[in-house]
Amino acid sequence: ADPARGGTMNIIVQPEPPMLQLGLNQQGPTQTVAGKIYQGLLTYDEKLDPLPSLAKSWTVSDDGLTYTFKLHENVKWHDGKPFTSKDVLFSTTKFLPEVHSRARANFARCESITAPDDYTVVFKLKEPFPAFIRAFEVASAPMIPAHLYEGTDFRNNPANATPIGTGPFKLKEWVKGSYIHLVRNEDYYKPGLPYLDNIYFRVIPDAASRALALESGQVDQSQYNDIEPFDVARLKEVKSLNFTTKGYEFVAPVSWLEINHRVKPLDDKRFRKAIMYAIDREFIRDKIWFGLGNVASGPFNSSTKGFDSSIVPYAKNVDKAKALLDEMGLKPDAKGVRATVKLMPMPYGETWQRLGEYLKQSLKQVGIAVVLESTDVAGWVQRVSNWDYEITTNFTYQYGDPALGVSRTYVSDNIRKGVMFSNTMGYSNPKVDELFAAAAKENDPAKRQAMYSEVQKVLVDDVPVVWLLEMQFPTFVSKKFNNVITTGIGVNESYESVYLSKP
Amino acid sequence: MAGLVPFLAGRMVKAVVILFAIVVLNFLLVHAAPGDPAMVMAGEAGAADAKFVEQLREQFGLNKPLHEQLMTYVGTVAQGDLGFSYRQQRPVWDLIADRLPATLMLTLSAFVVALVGGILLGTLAAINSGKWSDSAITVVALLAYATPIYWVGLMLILLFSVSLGWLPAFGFETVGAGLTGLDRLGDILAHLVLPVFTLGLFYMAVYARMTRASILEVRDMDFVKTARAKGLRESRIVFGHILRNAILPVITVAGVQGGHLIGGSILVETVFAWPGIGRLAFDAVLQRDYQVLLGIFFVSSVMVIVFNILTDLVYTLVDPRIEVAK
Amino acid sequence: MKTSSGFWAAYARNKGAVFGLLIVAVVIVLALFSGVLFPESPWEMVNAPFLPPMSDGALLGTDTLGRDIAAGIAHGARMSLWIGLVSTGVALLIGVSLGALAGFFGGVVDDAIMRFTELFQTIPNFVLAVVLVAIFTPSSTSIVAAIAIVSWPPLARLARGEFLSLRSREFVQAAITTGQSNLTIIVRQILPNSLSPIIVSASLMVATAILLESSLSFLGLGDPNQMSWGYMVGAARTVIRQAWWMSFFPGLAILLTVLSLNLIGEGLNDALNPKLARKGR
Amino acid sequence: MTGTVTPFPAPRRASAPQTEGSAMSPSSVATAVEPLLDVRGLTISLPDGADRPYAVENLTFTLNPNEILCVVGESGSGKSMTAHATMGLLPKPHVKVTGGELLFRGHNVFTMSETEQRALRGGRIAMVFQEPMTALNPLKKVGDQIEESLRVHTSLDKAARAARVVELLTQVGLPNPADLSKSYPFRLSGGQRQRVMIAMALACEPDVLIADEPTTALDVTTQKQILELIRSIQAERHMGVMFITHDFGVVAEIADRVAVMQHGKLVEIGPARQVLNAPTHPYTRHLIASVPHYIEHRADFTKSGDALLEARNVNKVFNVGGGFLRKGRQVVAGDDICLTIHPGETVGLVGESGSGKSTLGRSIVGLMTPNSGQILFKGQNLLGLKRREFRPFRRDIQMVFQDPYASLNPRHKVGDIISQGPVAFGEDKGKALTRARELLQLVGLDGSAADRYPHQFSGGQRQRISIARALAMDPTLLVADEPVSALDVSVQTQVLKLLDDIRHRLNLSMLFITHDLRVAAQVCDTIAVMRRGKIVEIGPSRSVFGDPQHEYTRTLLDAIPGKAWEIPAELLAERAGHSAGGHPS
Ligand SMILES: Nc1ncnc2c1ncn2[C@@H]1O[C@H](COP(=O)(O)OP(=O)(O)OP(=O)(O)O)[C@@H](O)[C@H]1O
Ligand SMILES: Nc1ncnc2c1ncn2[C@@H]1O[C@H](COP(=O)(O)OP(=O)(O)OP(=O)(O)O)[C@@H](O)[C@H]1O
Ligand SMILES: [Mg+2]
Ligand SMILES: [Mg+2]
Ligand code: NI
Repeated sequence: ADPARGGTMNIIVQPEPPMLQLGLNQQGPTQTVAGKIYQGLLTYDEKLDPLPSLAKSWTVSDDGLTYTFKLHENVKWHDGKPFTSKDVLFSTTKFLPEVHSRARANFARCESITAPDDYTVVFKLKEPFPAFIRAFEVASAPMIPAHLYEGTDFRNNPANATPIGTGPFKLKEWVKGSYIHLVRNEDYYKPGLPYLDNIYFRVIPDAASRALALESGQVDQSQYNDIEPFDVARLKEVKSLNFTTKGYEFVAPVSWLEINHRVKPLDDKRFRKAIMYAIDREFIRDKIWFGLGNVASGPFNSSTKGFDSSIVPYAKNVDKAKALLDEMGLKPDAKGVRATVKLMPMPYGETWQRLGEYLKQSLKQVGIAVVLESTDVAGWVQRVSNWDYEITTNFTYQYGDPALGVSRTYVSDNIRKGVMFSNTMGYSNPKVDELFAAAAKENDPAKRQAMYSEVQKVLVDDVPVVWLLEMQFPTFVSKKFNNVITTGIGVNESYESVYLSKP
Repeated sequence: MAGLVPFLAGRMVKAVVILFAIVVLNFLLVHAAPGDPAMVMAGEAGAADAKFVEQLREQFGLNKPLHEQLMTYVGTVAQGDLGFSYRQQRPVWDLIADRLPATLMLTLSAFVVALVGGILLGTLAAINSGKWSDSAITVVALLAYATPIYWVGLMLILLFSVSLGWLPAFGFETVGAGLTGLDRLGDILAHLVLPVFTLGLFYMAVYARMTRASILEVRDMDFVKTARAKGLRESRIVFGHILRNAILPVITVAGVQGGHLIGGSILVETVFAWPGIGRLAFDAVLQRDYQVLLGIFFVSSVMVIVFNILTDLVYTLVDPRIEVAK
Repeated sequence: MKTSSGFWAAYARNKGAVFGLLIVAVVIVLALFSGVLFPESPWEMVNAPFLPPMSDGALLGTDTLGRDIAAGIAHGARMSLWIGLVSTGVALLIGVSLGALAGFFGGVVDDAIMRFTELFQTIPNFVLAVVLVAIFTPSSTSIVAAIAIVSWPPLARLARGEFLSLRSREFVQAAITTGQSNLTIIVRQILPNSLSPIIVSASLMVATAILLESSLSFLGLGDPNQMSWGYMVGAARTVIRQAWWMSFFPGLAILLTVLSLNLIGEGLNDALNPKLARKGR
Repeated sequence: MTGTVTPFPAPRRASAPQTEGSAMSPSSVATAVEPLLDVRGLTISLPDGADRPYAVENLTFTLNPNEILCVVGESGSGKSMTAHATMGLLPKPHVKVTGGELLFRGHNVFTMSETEQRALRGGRIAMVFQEPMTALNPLKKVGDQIEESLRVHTSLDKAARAARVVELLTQVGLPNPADLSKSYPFRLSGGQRQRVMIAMALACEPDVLIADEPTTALDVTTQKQILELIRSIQAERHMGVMFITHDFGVVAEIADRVAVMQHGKLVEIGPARQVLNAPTHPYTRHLIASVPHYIEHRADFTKSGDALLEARNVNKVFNVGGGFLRKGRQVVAGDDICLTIHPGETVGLVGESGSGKSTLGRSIVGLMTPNSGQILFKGQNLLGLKRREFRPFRRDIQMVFQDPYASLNPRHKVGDIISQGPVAFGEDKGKALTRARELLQLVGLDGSAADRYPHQFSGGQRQRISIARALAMDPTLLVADEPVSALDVSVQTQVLKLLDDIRHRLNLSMLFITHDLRVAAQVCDTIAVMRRGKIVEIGPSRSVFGDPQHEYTRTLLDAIPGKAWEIPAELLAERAGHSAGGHPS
């Protein structure tokens, strides 16, 4: 069928985003909704190679230091003002460095950012940083209207409540606790686009309710964790729905058991290896995540640049685990307990809770007794970031490039108390630090790959964390809609080319 | 009711004192928890550096000493301002006001259904006491009383939405249907049926049991004998004499529970994705959105107090012995 | 006062109450012997996940991780009863002490205690319980504490009422005129006489506490180290459509237990309150 | 249903000989005049587990027009059950009429349809209950409650009904009937409520009025008015009145005929003069002998030594109904009270309900603190003493309470109850228990009673236990607050005798509080009359009763029912021979 204008799409959003100003908040739901309102300079395909967005073309100098972007010329903000390089400069030099921690780190690498004309922007780096090209996706560097924010208190700007972007959809109405209504941007710079007239994001707090809503056709799309893994198999059978796990290549999360190296006997890599051997990650994937995901071989997600496919993942081996513990001198006591550890599952839903329960039982088999601790999100963040834990579960996004999303977990200069998603384990290996630092500024792809391969081998032997799965998120989309998941950004895309099949 | 004004004034003073105590108590309680909203936002953003968290703290006023925060908070509440949710970037009152109608609609409907249904069923059971209809009502009431409310909700969804497809299962209205006027009302009512029934069922059971017990108590009283001695019809004795007296304790309990329905609706709002205050409260707990949480506590306490005052007023209407004021 | 045989006769006249007692006895036996009946930990993944009831080796089926539902119910009985009993005990301790003081001393003491009680009654109690558990992180202790904290005010009011009316009863005045101390009067004279209604409401409160715990678990605020019925329903509600048995059986266990406790409460009420017992039912 | 009201124009007293004759041979009544009610072999059975199988057994009597039939008998004898059966008001379903018939003007009420019975109820047969406080619906205006009756049984329109309500209220002697009809019951006094009940009963001009102890809950003065009201209305309308009471004074005052019941059986029936003055059945004789006699001829008390207790200018004001931000009503319960009690003296405190008798008694034992004044015990002021300082005096001053059912802790054994006081004062538990047994014997119970619980005793026995408890402390002063008001007359006599006996034996002083002047006359050396918190007259019994000085005292004495009737001397002699605890049944 040919794309035709018209139609309304209902998408689940859960939890409800706190706000839609993407520069100020980058929670998952915010990205999914605001990704239709705001835009970045680039977007990325499934291989994570850049695609044009607000920038229609770009060049990188051979020394890897100068990035020049050409902007589309007829782009307008939702309030009718033209989008120019002034807005890019404002966003990348003032707004984002002030409020967006990832962008702050990326643009801090620039020696200068300049705009030779209204539609050209030039980034000059202090030293080579090949990952820089992957820092321009809508959530990493959303473009913010300078005319509304220049010279204001960004966080308390009244415009935050009425986001103005350049995207194909505009915010019409937000009934808190109920739905967010986006309407077609009639002045979108690509003629004829978007196709859809309306997008409703519906807040449905209960997981079972979400599955039913999808099934009954009340909503057309779910993403990320909206559908609990056990519902996935059933929903896959529903005739009216398409199922995919694509579109998450950019975030590419890897989950793991985060281990506090400051606590004995967790500081001993034999102990961590024993844990690795004690658990059956296939079981975890199949029975807890219901087949969603792949066993992670090491720190890199296989879709992240620099992944080394030659690494063999650990396999369950209770004898090896016991041998390692014996070697450490941890003998079972009368009850068969060699050591007791506290596990605080991530409070992000029931699946993680189930995982905690599974781990408790598995580790019991090798003589490690586990006490489960429970927290809520706030308590969890506080305790993990302040190193007040023994073992927890966690996952992070890799943002396409090891320099953007992997190294932060393992390098020792990122051991920062009070900061979440840093090296909260307290793992420190000079070799690893060195390899990550060198690889980040290596322009030669082959050399870079070699360094990344080596760092992966070192890490897999050190087991700073016990990797679990390369996580996959299920996306269900009603078969009525086409062109939905097209890039590595997936559901956070602008949906400019999504269209409704004529019945 | 000449005494109404001083009565209300007295109650107001008392209410203010209680509310003040509640504000302080809640504030301290909530702040006793580990973690703060800045932490949560940092956690949910997926990446955060120290500057980010610091900025948030400063913006939320979390870097000030606790007693100062308390003073500030009490001060603003005294001015009728429930504060600002930085997390949600909106004034707390706006957030609550958005959700309040849905919750009120749910809880008040459930309340009315429960009260009317409960009193009717209880009366029916009491006047047929010892017969099968009494036993049936008693058993059903007991079951409703003993079943977890969320379980009832899930079962109803399974039956009426999934299997039979008669009623919508989630939300407040059909989103984007563009309905207006009566159609919209009908749509909302259809959405209301299951949650109201779920929430109301439990309370209906409570009131039915209370009414029954109360009638059995009252029907042995002397004045009922007097009414019989007058040669009145049984129906007149039941409705004109017994029920009116028997209903007093039900009113008292209902008055207390009416105010507490907001709390009870958390579960129902979760199961039915009802965009109400209970759900807002639960989310606020998890997100440590202090300002919102305190606001909800405040509003629901006010509800309880209002309900109590209303109960007392109703009581004086029904029972001439209680005088509003001297 | 009734003799104990009279008590049992009055109690046994209520058939529902006998039924309730029977069920609760079964639950208690289940709780006591859960370790013998199901020696494996209820968390143990003993079988394939999602086995329906009556399949081999799993009488009531297995859950999403292949844990035995029957084992969970047996072990969960322990937790549910424990939470119910302990939190009721704590609530009784707080409520009856405060109520007794308020009712016995009256005046300023009464006023202060009742205002304090009112404060707790003004905050919607389920919200308060949720907040308390969330804040102090879910564990059996925090759950018990939260349930007790939201449950004591009615008991305090009840005890106060009883003490208030008993305080002016002549046998209490006689105790005062014979020079007995306040403590003796409270504990020896008044308390035993106020016990009947308190026992009745306590038995009902156990039921309410079990329900409350299950509701907290439903919201994911249960103790992660303890198998409880509330947890089982809460964990299984999401798969209710694929696997009805996972939430059905523990739900049924809650329902039956709560129902039985209510029936027992009614039976006790009939037996301890002879005026009501005579009434037709 | 049964046609028009048939008036019997003969004057009340004139019909007496006729009925007197009929009582001898009931069958002859039918020929002379048709009885209104003819009860034949009425048997009412009680449910299993009750104290006896039948509430009423094989009861036969008639009620004629234009007469007052008094039904007497002790508590539980089946008086109320008879009345309720007549009205069709037996507590369904467990109490049932299982035998006999009840004819109203010749029609058997028990075989009538429910509709017919309803028309009878409140229309032809009306009833007044004992407890005026609870017999009216608290939530309905009294006028409406009366009107309801009219609505059911007459075809009057609204205005006519309203007029009739006012007329009825006027008839029963209520002030401001128009306003009063719009009042709620709680605003009326007990006497007023009982008048409303009577108005309600009279609303449809019934043929039969059944009054179940209508004055028992009222003060003597009020009782007098109500009795007069009932008698005048009865005479005016020639009704048949069945008047249930246990008070022989009341019987002597109003009865034409008397029926005596015991344990559900009718033991004697006959004209009032005959039953009162020449009772034949031993039970009737026993009852009459127990009636407290108006003036006992006792020796004057001679005061000796210093006053044991002296109350000086005691004042007590209660604030009722006050609250937060509200001022309540003030009730004066003690107004400048002065009173002395000498060793060995019994001072009687009499007066009507609410006059402040208990307040004074309780102030003396330290259960209540007056606002001002002094209470000197052996010269030491008890007021203003702290709890701890008061404690030594507890041994000297003890109290006996009114309600034998409420004054003993139901959860403690009798022995414990008696010994708790001494134990609290440091006595050895075993010794105290031994002493308790001795005391039980002293008050006429078996020592083994110590091992039983209070509920295993009758009212009279419990009151003995209460007395033993007070005595266990070896008091010198006993405050007895209406110690016999809750007891049946025969038991009352026994307890009074016991008190009198003990006080002589132990040389106790006593403050005896009662509202029954006849009782006071029997035991007190000195009488103090109280009214609205004030002692209006105080003096030796003989002079207060024989030559009352204060107007109010005279009113009180005047209100005592049945003064004209003297208990037959032979029965008084019999009474002297009664031993404590003995009972002819
Ligand atoms: N509702 C009832 N159920 C069972 N037995 C009853 C009931 N009411 C009264 N009785 C019993 O019936 C008998 C007669 O009671 P009734 O009330 O007629 O006595 P009474 O002569 O009116 O006594 P009183 O002077 O105390 O009013 C008593 O033995 C009493 O215990
Ligand atoms: N604790 C109290 N609080 C308020 N008012 C009281 C209290 N006790 C007694 N009164 C009032 O004081 C007045 C005198 O009461 P008191 O009990 O002394 O009367 P009484 O002469 O013993 O009457 P009765 O014969 O009814 O026992 C009454 O009007 C009563 O309502
Ligand atoms: Mg009676
Ligand atoms: Mg008194
Ligand atoms: Ni005798």
